[in-house]
Amino acid sequence: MSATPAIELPLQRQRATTIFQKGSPGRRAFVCPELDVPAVDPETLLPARFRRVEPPRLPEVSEPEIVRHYVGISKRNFDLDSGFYPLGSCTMKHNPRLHERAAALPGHARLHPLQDSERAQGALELMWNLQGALSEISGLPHVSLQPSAGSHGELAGVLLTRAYHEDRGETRYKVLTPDTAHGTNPATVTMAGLEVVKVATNADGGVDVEDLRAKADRDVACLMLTNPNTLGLFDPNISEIAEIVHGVGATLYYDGANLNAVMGISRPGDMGFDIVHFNLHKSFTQPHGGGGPGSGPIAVSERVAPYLPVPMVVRDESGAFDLDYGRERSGGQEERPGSKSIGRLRGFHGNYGCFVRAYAYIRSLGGDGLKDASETAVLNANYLLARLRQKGVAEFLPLAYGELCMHEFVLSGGPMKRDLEIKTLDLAKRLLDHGFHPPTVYFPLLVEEALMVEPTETETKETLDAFADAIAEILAEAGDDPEIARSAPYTTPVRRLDEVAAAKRPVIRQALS
Amino acid sequence: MSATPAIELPLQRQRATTIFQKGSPGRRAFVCPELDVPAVDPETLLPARFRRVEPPRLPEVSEPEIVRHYVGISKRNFDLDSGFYPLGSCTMKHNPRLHERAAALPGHARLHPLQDSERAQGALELMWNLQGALSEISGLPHVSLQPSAGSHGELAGVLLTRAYHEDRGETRYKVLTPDTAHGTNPATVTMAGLEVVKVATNADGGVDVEDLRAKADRDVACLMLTNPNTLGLFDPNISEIAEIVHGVGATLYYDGANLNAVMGISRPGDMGFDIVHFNLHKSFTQPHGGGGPGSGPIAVSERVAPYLPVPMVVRDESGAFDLDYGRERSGGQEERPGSKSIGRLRGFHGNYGCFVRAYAYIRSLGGDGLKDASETAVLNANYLLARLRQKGVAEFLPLAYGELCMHEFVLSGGPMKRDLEIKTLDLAKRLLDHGFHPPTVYFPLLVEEALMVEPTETETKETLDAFADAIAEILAEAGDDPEIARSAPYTTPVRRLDEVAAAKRPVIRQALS
Amino acid sequence: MSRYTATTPEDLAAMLAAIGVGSLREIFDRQIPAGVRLGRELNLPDGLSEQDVYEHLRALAARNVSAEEELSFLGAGMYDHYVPALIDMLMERSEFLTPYTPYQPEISQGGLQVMFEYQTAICELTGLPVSNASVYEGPSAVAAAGYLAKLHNGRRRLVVSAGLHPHSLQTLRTNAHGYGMEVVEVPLTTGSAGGAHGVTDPEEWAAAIDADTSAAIFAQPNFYGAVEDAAALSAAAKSAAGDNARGAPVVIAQVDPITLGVLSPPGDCGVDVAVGEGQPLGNRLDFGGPSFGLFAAREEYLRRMPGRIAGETVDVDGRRGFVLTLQTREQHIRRERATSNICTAQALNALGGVVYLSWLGRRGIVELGELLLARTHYAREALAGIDGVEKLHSQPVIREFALRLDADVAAVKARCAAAGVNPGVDVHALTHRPEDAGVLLVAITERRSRADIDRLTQVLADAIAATDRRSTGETTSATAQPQRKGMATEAAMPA
Amino acid sequence: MSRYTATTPEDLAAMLAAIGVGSLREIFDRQIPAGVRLGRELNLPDGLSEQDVYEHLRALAARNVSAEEELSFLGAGMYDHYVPALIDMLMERSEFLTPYTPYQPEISQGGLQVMFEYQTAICELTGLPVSNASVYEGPSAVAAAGYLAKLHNGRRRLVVSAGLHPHSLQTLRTNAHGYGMEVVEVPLTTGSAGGAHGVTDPEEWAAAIDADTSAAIFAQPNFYGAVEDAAALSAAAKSAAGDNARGAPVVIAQVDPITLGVLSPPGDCGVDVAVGEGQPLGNRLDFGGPSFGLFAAREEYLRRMPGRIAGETVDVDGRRGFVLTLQTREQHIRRERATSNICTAQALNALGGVVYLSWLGRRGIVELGELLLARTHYAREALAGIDGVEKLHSQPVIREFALRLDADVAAVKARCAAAGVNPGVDVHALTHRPEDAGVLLVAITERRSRADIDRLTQVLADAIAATDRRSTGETTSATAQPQRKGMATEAAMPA
Ligand SMILES: Cc1ncc(COP(=O)(O)O)c(C=O)c1O
Ligand SMILES: Cc1ncc(COP(=O)(O)O)c(C=O)c1O
Repeated sequence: MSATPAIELPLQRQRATTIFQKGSPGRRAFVCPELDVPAVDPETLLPARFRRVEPPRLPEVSEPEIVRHYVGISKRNFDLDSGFYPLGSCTMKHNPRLHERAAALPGHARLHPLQDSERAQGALELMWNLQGALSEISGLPHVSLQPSAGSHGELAGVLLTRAYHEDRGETRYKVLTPDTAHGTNPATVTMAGLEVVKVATNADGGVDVEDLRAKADRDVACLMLTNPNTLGLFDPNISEIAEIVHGVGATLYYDGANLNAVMGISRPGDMGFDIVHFNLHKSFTQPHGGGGPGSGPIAVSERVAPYLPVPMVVRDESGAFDLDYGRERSGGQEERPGSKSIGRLRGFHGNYGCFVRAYAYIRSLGGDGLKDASETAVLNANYLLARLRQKGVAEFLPLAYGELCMHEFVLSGGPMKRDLEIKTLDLAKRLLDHGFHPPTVYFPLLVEEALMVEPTETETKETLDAFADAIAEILAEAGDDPEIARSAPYTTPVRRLDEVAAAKRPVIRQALS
Repeated sequence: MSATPAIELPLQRQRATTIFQKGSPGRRAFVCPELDVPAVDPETLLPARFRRVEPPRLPEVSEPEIVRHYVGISKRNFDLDSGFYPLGSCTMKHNPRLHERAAALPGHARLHPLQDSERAQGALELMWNLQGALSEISGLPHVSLQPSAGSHGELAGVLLTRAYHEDRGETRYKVLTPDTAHGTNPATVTMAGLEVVKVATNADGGVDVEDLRAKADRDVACLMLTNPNTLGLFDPNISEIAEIVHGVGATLYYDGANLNAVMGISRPGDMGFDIVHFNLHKSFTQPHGGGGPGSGPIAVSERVAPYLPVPMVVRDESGAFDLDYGRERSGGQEERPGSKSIGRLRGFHGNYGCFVRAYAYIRSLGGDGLKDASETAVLNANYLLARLRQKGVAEFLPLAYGELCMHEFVLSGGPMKRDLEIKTLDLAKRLLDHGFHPPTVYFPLLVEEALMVEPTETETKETLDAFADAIAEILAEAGDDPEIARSAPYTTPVRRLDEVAAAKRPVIRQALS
Repeated sequence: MSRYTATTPEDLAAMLAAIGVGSLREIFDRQIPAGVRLGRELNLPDGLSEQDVYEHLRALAARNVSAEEELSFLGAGMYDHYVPALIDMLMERSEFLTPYTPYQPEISQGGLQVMFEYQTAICELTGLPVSNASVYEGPSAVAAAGYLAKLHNGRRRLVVSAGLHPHSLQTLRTNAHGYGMEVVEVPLTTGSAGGAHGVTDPEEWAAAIDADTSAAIFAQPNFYGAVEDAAALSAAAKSAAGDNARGAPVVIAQVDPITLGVLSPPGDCGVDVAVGEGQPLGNRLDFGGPSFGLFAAREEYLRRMPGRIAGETVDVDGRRGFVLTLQTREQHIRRERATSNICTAQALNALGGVVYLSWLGRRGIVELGELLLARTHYAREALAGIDGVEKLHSQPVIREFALRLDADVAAVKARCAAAGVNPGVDVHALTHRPEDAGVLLVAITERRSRADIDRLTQVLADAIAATDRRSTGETTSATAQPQRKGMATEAAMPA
Repeated sequence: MSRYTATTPEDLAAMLAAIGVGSLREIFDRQIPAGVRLGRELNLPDGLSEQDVYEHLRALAARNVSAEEELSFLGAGMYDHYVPALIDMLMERSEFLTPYTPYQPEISQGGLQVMFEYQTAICELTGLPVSNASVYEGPSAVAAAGYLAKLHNGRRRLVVSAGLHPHSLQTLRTNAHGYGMEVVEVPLTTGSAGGAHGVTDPEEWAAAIDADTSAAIFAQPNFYGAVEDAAALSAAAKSAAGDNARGAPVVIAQVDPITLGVLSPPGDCGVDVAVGEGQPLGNRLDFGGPSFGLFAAREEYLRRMPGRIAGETVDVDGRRGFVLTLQTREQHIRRERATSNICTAQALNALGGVVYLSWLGRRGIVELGELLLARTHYAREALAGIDGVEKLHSQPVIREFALRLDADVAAVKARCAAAGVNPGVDVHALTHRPEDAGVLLVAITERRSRADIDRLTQVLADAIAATDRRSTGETTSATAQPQRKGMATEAAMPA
């Protein structure tokens, strides 16, 4: 009945325009506070030879323009508060706003990192308590909150390992990692000056113990493991693995990205790990912020504890907290006598704002609640897996390894690619039209056309059902016409983007006139 | 090339589901604080005959479900931070977030209204300062901040007028309002127990002075005027009008909805008005919240001041502030001897949270800045009007009255309806597809197919140009095919809604099982 | 260009050229007569930078003692309940914070659906089938209900229980003068009367209601914290009017929504119109506003309701949607014959309300009510155990109760304040009723723990012990030990 | 069900049935060997209600003295600049706050565009053509730059000015051990040397740089607030390496972005890689993090940059869009051959940064810089006028400067604290350099007015007057008048 003009979706119609392309010369949002001190000759303040000649070509925009611009582009993002985000290995669990409120209290948010300890007792106590909780959760006695994210924690861990061996007069140069390892593991090893040696994965998706045994020699400094691993599988041979590694005097490193599977259920320290990093932005729900901030504390066993970074939070008998710089190297000088610390990894004490949130989370859930979170995460993953099977999805997207899973699972898109002629990428892009964030794709590398699904505990059964329906629908649609998925998405602010062109002639900033 | 499946817009695909339709029995977000006092027999606490039998069927949802639900439906709103909102008479100017930050400070936000005055000095000083600023802006000596919105201020004003006349032993029963008046004006008159008498509008869009003179008799209590009026025109005869009204002993009421045109330029008090209401949520940028909160302080001349509502903020010689309940009637008892106050209009002291924002605004802009705001508002309106003329729009949408305008202008859609066969409503709906909020439509009533445009001062020239382009484009499109506009919108979360059906068999709550 | 504007000199030149004027001034000169132009600058302080405005507002805030800085038991209409963090986030979202009233439903489905959900929640809470989308706040909602009664039956008398909040009573009086109605107050029972104390006197209530009574209005719980026998008051009002051909008066109850998880809903008690202050539901104190007023009624009052009402409908393609409905009641359509003059209401605050109710949930509102009952009971007994303190009445209470102190309330409050405790509201200062001298109204929200209550008990006992007795004029030395009844053996009474 | 989960008993039953297990336990029993299972509950406090967690976190916050509660002149890497309110609003928007790294560009255009804009702003500020989308923070950015140098030229030595922030120096050392590189420190000029004092010693600098020098690193302004002659340092580094066939060392500058409105940008001073702490740009103090590290470089380093980089491209329909680009540098593709191990970076904080820079704008960043220069100059002169205080150096400073106190810094700070003033950072506690005993580093942001500075001057003068002199050991009585140099005629010097 009604006339329908050609419709371009509203968000597609708005072509991307950067803030630098908006505004007009002379516009401004900032009003400078008054110059309330005597004016002084500019040359006295800063001689001309140090001075900038042309002001930086920053935007010239009014405050309303800034608000419209950023609110506008925010709408071109999908986010966790808007829908299901089963991005494997990323633990996209609900971000409680209580944490934001607490972190924004001026006593936390406007506290200078160099405030005297006596007048930052609340912050130090919070850090102390968080360290204690992380120690209990990991089953390891010592904690440093300093690392800025998971991979920074890995770097700390490998440097600790190096320091440990060096202190014993050994120069071990190999670090073993399974081929399922996350990319940060091998990258870290190299940055820490060691060499990666890959360990094979067995038919069940765990570490190939024989291969490990073969490679575990006296040159091995460390084995880096994720458990459950990136296939979502708990390695049943973990005790044996630990024995082998410890047997050759190496350390065992736990990549904590998957801790959400085992909180209150099984502890890395009890499995034999020496070093664990936590991703507070995963297991402990620090919001991801579109790519950070994160926080990557480490917990360690006694033997590597002497090498921990400085400063450490300490408590004296009176119950007062302090920062112990005792093991810190001075200015640019030599190490202090007796210090075994690897030193600092960054400025100040770590991402305290993230500590506040993680600590609020731990206090909200308590021990029970953390366990419930992990149990529900595992329940949800297994249910979604089962539901996909019920929907007949397994035929095209079989589980790569095993029967059950922990908090996430990895499907192989190989059969789908062969039988339905759509790739994992196509499935992912078509999911966008259904309003879902796709799972992690093409990781881990050893699974063909991998699809790594992590629903997390904060999702409802209804959401899991709807997601399974969408996958089934897309596969059915591909059976009819694979081209639909291959050209998806259709309803997103932009459609498939030319990544090759972007990399070939990189344009990484707005051209300015 | 690429296959394109039938696309339903993402927001259209999501059918409206209320929070009551979500969740599952037993789900919850709230965790009750611990019962830390002795348990007592329920009957002792509250006998069964007073007790609720069945709990109210509130939603049973987890916290993540609540967040997703409300974030999700928020995306089904257009808002000022997302685009141009030239809603005439509503003054949709930028809402600075500084105001939200200031209002959220616990010293403001968590201050109980019955805190002892000595311990609420900051709040009282803020109210005092705001009163002073509003007095200066309006040119009237006394201010009450109590009314909750513009129409509440009107009610206060008409009740004050009644009290004023009654105190003089007169029972005047007529209130004059021009036929361009906002609906709240006549509605208020009736609620205050008086009768509306309409005054005609002259050919220039102002008050028909002869008609006024004819109707201004000793039964007239008040003339309620908006100036500039709802046509966006400043009445050039305002002084004569004031003389006529005062000549018969009536009061002159200023509907301050259009104050944004004249701040620092012309003051109602200087024009001869006795009572002014402010809309802090318009001229002073309290965010509208999708229909409130607002705040409608009134400023009055000496002669009506004795009747102002209680309590009043007062300051003693030492500079200490207090609330003067002196003129308040006691409990439910008789009036206090000597009190002439009309009494209270609401609980406590008014919408203090709005005062904080309005005060922050006034302090940010200063006297100069307020004037600049009004000047720019008028400039923007006149420019948009001129730009529409340049675009040839005036042929179909002529200015209803006059040549220039103040902060807003009213176009008539009559020629458009006749020549292009689309109504003002159609134009408005088609604007939605262009990403603009339409102007106010079908008001004021005396303009055929009225379109009332108020750009405000915080919009850029580029935005005004884009809006003019969109109007021109729609008119051109209608020239080709009027059906397109008649069936618009197409790209909104829902399309035209059946308002008649809604009113005929009203469904005003979710059916619950 | 000043704050928030964007007109560069180039913009200005181009704009003036398009308008066809030589200067900005000319636009004004051509429209505003010289005689009414302000020939000077506004006498206001100069504009400040953002940081300076913030510092100024912060300095003002610092001169207030908020519930963040003291242990506060203030209530009497607004309460320091915990506002969950997700409400702040939602209320601050541009999409909810910045739109106008939803005049264009196609792009306002978010706000309209919130109203629809809010209405549903209020109907559920009150047990009444009809709710609007909010009015300003509590006391003016009572006045608005009085106007509805006038429109409904055209009678002249409003019979009102003295248990109504004094602000409601005062607001009703102010408005009733406009409506041309008379307000008749019915006293509460006192200690000397038979039956329950501190509630609307049933005989006086019945006696006051006659054939010209437009509405009968009471509060549940009443201002002094007492739970009224709402069903009995409603029934009495209806029968008292006798076989009035035009029907019984409209029974109006002012309710406290947060009590309705445990308290029988007005719809089950024969109430026709329930109104109330919405602040306890997820809204901040804000020194008294903004909050929202709830307004619910029986079906027959639907077309006389004030304010916005969201209704469900479908779009041209059959999709479910929401619109503002029954607009022919409203001022912008009906003008002088509108059922109310209200235009801007409290949509954002009502959003806070419905989000709060969703957060509490079906079970939570009962659990919270039970917690309030238990802690309030504990507090009342503990405080009434102090020497010089007695309960004003012994009716059940939910989260607030009145005490009579045998000491000057202002003096006691000042002493408590020095100890960082605000023990409650000095009722006489609010009601100006002579019989309320010495009455303290104490509110216990879920933010007040047992430890907090124990601290109050201690501090209040100390303060009273240190204050002249009201009744006897006797003085207790400031160093005297606080007294608990039944503990007289432990310490000698001061002379 | 506990906090944030939603599995009702009915859900659980249905889910277990679908999985084909009898209980939740079974899922774990079948996967986790009994030997590594935790046979007990975690020894952590029980979960708390939202309000209780809030109260606990608030109580902890109350035991910190933030820049809200004292007059603070702390700096040394993080600064109490004013953060405009719109940044909070934007950073709290779900759409920016809650997504992961933008792995699906079609639904992440918001975040990707922010990165692209951020990169543009950083390039403009630094005068360098290439920027990534952020690294963790300042000191680790210096270390990351060292790694880039290693990848670039494979040499072993990192020559570093002692003017670098001590945390940067320490972080670089920690990392360099991993890189297999040596850190060589070049001292600053002191009072006894000729030329400018308090800057990187030009001779030592030139002497330290040899053919095996991978990078030459300095800070601008340096840790002690002194503006370095950046152009000279860069030129010296490049020529010092001589006719090294493999080219000059990479010149790396740690810059303070907020100074770059007035200070010559690194790109104009021959710097190859500019890194720095981004906190001054619209990020809160947060007791030291999270903030962001900026990282910009010349074109030739593009493919060796660490971290995410957003690039522009088009979609299949030709629409402009953004993607993460040059991913072959990164760990998830290149693994052990990646240019860095960084994965999660600081996207949200970088958003704060670019919004701040847009808010300041082209003119504002210069105006702010000028204001900082003027107030800092005023403060430095005023403080250096106190008896017992002298400038550590006389180089130009932007918004921070070092003083040498003739008194124990800790004791002076304690006295100032009692007056509600935090006069600055005790440098020796940070550097542990013996020569830094008595050195106070004072930061002046735009939030510190002249009146604030005057108050600091008074309080510091009082505190020093009341403290034992470091150099002479002489004691001044606590009641002695504060002394200003040149004011000796007004008051007799204390004995
Ligand atoms: C298994 C695994 N390890 C390590 C990391 C790196 O953590 P981050 O991003 O915090 O550096 C990730 C992040 O995706 C991961 O999934
Ligand atoms: C001219 C005019 N008068 C009065 C009002 C009523 O103001 P409020 O909505 O604040 O009650 C309005 C609001 O739209 C208006 O435009």
